[in-house]
Amino acid sequence: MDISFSDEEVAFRDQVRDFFKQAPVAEVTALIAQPDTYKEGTVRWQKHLFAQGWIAPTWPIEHGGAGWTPTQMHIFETERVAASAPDVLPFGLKMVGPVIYTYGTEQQKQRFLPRILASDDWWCQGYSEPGAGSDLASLKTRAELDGDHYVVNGSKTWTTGAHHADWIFCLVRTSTEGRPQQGISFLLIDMTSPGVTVRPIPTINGEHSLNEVFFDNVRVPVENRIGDENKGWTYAKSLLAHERTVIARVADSKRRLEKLRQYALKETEGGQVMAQDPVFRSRFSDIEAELMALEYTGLRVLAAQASGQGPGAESSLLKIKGTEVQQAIHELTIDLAGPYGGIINDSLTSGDIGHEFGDQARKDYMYGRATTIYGGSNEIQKNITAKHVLGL
Amino acid sequence: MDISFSDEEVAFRDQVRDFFKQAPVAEVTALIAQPDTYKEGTVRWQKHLFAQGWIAPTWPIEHGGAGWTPTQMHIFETERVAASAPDVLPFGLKMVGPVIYTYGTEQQKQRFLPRILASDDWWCQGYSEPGAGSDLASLKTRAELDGDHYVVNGSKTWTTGAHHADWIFCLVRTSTEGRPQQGISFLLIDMTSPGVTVRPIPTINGEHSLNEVFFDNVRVPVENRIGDENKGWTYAKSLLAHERTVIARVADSKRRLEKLRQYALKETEGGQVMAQDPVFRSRFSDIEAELMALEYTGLRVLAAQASGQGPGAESSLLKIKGTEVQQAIHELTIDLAGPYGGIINDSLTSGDIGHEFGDQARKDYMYGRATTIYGGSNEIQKNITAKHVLGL
Amino acid sequence: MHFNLSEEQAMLQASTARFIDQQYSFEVREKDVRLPEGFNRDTWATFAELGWLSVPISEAGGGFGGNAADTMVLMEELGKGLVASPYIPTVMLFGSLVDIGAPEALKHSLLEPLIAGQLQGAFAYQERQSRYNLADIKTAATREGEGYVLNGEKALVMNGAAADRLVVAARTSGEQFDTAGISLFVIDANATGVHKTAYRLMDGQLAANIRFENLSVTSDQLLGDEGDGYSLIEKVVNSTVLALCAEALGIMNKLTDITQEYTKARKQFGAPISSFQVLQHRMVDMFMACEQSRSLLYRTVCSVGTSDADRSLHALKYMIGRNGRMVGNEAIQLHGGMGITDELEVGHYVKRLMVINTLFGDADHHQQKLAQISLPT
Amino acid sequence: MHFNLSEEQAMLQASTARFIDQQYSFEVREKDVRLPEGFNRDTWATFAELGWLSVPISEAGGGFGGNAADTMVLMEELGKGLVASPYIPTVMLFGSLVDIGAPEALKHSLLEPLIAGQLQGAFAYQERQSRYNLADIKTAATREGEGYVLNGEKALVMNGAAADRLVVAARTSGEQFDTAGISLFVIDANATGVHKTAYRLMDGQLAANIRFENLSVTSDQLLGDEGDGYSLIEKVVNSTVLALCAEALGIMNKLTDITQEYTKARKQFGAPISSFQVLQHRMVDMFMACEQSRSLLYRTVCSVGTSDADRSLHALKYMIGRNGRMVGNEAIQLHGGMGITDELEVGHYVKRLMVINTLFGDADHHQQKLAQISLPT
Repeated sequence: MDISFSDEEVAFRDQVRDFFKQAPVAEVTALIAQPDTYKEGTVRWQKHLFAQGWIAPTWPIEHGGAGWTPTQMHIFETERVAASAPDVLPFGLKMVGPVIYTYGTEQQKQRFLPRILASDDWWCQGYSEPGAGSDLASLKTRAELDGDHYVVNGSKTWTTGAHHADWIFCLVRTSTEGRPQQGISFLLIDMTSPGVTVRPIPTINGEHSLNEVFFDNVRVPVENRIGDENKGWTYAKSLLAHERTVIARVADSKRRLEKLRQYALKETEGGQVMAQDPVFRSRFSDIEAELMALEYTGLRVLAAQASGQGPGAESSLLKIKGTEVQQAIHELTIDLAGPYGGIINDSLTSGDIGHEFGDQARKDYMYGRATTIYGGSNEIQKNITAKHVLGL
Repeated sequence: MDISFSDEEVAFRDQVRDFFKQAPVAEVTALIAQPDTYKEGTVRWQKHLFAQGWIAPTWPIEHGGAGWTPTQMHIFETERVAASAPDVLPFGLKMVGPVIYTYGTEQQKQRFLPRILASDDWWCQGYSEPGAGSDLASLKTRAELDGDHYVVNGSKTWTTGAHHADWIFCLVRTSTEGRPQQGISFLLIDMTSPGVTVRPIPTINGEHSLNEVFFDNVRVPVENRIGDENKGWTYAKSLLAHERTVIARVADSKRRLEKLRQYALKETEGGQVMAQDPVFRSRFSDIEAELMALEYTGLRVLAAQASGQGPGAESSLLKIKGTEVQQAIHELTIDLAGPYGGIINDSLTSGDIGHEFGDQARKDYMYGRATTIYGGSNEIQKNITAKHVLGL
Repeated sequence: MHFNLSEEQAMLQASTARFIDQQYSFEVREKDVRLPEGFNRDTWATFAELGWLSVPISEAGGGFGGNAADTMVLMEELGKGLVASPYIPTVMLFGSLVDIGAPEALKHSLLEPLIAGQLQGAFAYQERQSRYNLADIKTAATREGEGYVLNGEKALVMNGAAADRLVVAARTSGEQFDTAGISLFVIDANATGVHKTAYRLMDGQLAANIRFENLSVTSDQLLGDEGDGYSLIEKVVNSTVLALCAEALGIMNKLTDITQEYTKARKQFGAPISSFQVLQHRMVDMFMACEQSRSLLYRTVCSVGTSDADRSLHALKYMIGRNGRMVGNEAIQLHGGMGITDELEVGHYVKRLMVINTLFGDADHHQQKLAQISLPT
Repeated sequence: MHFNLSEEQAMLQASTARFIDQQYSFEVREKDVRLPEGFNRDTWATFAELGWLSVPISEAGGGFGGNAADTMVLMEELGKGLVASPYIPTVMLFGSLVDIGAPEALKHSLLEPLIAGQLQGAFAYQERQSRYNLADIKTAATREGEGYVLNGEKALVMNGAAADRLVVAARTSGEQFDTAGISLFVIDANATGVHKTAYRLMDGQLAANIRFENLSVTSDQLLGDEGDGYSLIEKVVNSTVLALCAEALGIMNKLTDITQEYTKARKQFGAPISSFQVLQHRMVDMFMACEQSRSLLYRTVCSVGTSDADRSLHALKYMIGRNGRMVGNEAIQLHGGMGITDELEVGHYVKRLMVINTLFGDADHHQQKLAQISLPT
């Protein structure tokens, strides 16, 4: 029972802290905040990390990673959030990259990995379909072999960033025999292929990040298939547990809660700061305790990983509690904004309207509803836990 | 939309209020509070109501009832609780009595109803079995015909007051054919019959009210069967919805909440009364709002009854919310008692120990856990509502 | 004792429901709310024709003289239809203030066109710093000769963009948080010295910050007595809160209904998701949240004018805020990914519900007001 | 960074688990707790033999010198076994106070028999009116010559019935709620002038109200400096709270386990009730409540002596109180009727959990203490 860092880890932390201090955080954050320059800012930031050699810290060194331990990764994330620096996009670096270096051919590795590391390709994820959400394995987008190509027909949905993407990694049905999981293959599809169409899905926070992607007789070379035909489910599944631990976003919640605390020291009613409001205090401390616990739940998972285990079923717990905490923070923040929790700034400034964080609180609250739905809804996570952890 | 009373109803309310003012409430309450004199006090109180003609106010006049409207019944209950007067035992008066006058033979009516009204017989209910709780219809206690008697074997559990009872009304299995509900008969069994044994079940509040009742070749005359053989489920079911509205105990919760409020004005910490404690205030007002709503939910059910409808499926809502409110009051009361919430007075007085309501708060909390279990657990009520109200 | 509607109320309910059913589909609503003013003037004219604009206005004011139950019936149906209209600011706030506070001549000159659908109003009460404190007013009306000069800024004025006339709450005496010393003035929203900054709320409707720069007003623009505006505000806000709660309940019921429909139609793992027990129980929870809120709404309607009135109203706004959030969140969650798109109606209902929670005190605020009644400090 | 136990901790855990498995069935517990003192002296002797009584006592005091993690390991296992013992009052409170506060000679004369299992102790801190305020002390120790005279009454003294010696917190100066002016005295529990009224707590263990009537004490019975007792109380109470939370977590895990077992065995509607999705999710909630509590317990153990210590401890006692109630209530509910009988172990575990919630501040109390750190008034 020891949470102290080794001397090497302390030195590493200082190095990371220093890096963020020097990095162009404010500059890229401003770019990322505007829809028009979002992509530019994201790529610039990722290239900055790439130049440092830290773009894919957990990848094996042989594939261009830094080979960090889970503890180093934890230190990096903590410092990143403390510096309010942006996260990298997960689709290439955290999702398809590891699948390619684990299950891909030598040729696939050489073709795709360097461009992922350099952020030359923008990737998106094609898993969910209109009829296959929680029940992912029931997906219907089909790929039929025609010579040395697959012909892909169907559609994918909730595809974050598809409108920016160069490539999409997809689960497609190559067989209808056996259990639904058995006939699925993992394909990499060039978004510029004829027959690929992207339709924006407007979301309840008024912004555009999600899309539907349609495939109409799209020809995909067989060499773009990862691993064996009909084995795609296995490759995809290995990502899911990892995705859950990412979704928990504990460090990010800590930063948000601290920001909320600062707001509460300024927001007033009847001349009294809201930090003194009894109901606010109850709700705040309730979240705080849960988050203090969650931080250590995360460390426990990390410590298990460091000693070669997991992330296994306990990732569901992290996902559930992590997203519940996020939503509780969103709720308390929008409530703290009071009557300003319902406004849309648009082109007006906070100064014009008269409130600092109401507009952002609304966006966070609304989009934050998705956290308990995506990555396997929290209901699905509880089913998984009941079955695989409790054995019910 | 009108909740005012008619002139007749106002006059009736005054009469009821007057009756309770004159009634020996304190005397019987003291008797009922002690295990040794519990039965004596209960019977004395019921005989007092009987003398007034109010022992079975909703029974038809022809069977000895007062023929009150639901509104009159509501007025009576409100006044009774305001006067802190005891309730009557439901088993004879609210359960088996109505079954007998609705489905019984003339002979059964003449034999049993007068003794129920006069509280000369103490009844208990034999529905649940060790293996049949939520799934009541799976009951196994069997009654086999042998000439003009049934021979009953099996056992019933959670039988409140069986140790005081003269009679038990039972659901027994007379056939194993068809759906489980189809082979059940409704029998009245004399508790002094050879082969009947009562075993006390100690409960977590340290008191004795529940029992298990064993039947070992108990011979029951066929004339003690209500209605047709194998139709007992129908007769029993008609009671269940009614039982749920009784369990809600809205008027009783109002009185308890007011008592809690009074306690909070006296209980102190650090020299400040707990009524000023922020968390106490939040929890209190939360319960208060729910109860204020529930009072009107009850009135809505009542108004529907008065116009000839129900109580139907909405009785599940009353049962769920009513018991949740009761438990919330128990929880806040025991928490208000602070360190004294864990004590057992036994033969010591509150003065000896130093606290007025801690001991009672503990008993209420512990026994109150049963309210969400009995009368069809709240989970079962939600199943019923999902199916019969929402049509899911 | 009964909870039936009167014949007139039943007719009002039927006519509102018919209007929504026949003329106000979700598509129409979406088009209406995106108009520059956040509502459709033609729809408003229909409101006038149907007589809805006169419902809460007294007979002396030329209205229908409806009571709380009448307003409730209308607003609940408008909620079910997610009708985008300035009914709250123009009729419930501006109209009622004029009705109870204005001298006869002014009253008729404003309420006649209002009831006819030709005048839009708004009530400028809160300021940037006010949050939910109705007495937190810094905007000053300084005596000057026979009249006053207004200076200051009002924030979040509902319908402030489209309003022809405003009622402005300004301080003629007292300190920032005092309830005494607040006066109400009817002003022309387009007068020189009135500067508006309009923006949308998340429900698509428009609000504005309105700044007054040396705006001269005369004594006959005063509603009620000088310095005595707070009692008028309280009265009108109370009936508006009840109306908003009725609207919210309509929304909550609608959300509960469409969630049930969606889960019956949506299949996963080879079965409609409505067959999963966990989702069933949560829809039962939504149903119970609606029923309990309805009971409290009825209680509040029945308690108007009694000693239970304030307590009921605080409990109601608290419960509507809390249960409304629960119902809204569950509706989105049970719609899964579809719940977070702007293409389905569910998110739009939720957003209106969220705006209602921020009007005149949210759940936390009213919970504490309720506690203050039962456990006074 | 790791959360593994040290070799010694693992041994302690194993030996405690073995004791419960082999010698301390639920039936034994039920017999033990019904004894007149609420525990069995033979069981206590076994504790002494196994070395458990010395765990938190310093090496200077003749003990094992264990840290917070050592105590945690022991207490969690005792919790799982629902062991009825005066470990908290005798060792964690009385023993630790003597260990850190008593002059050498007194210390050894008390701790040696204590560690050998031959001396029972108790800490008389709270009074009838104190609730959770540790400084709410009216009992007076008045200077008289070389010594003091004690007058007043202490309430709810855990193990007050069986204790041979008591540490009494009395006021030597200051006003009722002052932290300054509190002094601690070791006294003979059977001296003339000490009057006990014993009663049971709902977990079966015994407490007593103890009245002091002109009880003379000498200066060498004083622990620490006169008037400076509060800092000792805080220190010892903090480590005791941590120990109680570890015990509670053991209980919560046990309740979660037996509930899972029960629902797997219990059949209704032709299936084990563990197959119903609603119950599955609720058992997942119980599991998560335990895991989150465990994380916070580990955090608190790791934070001892750091700036995070107080904050962690308040958060922990709050979460254990709140999650413990949830787990206890759900355990009873999922056991159905069986949950409310005294025949199954489930109710007994719940009752001990409830008593722990009332010791040194319940969930609501510590939630507010936590808020006071993050949002100081």
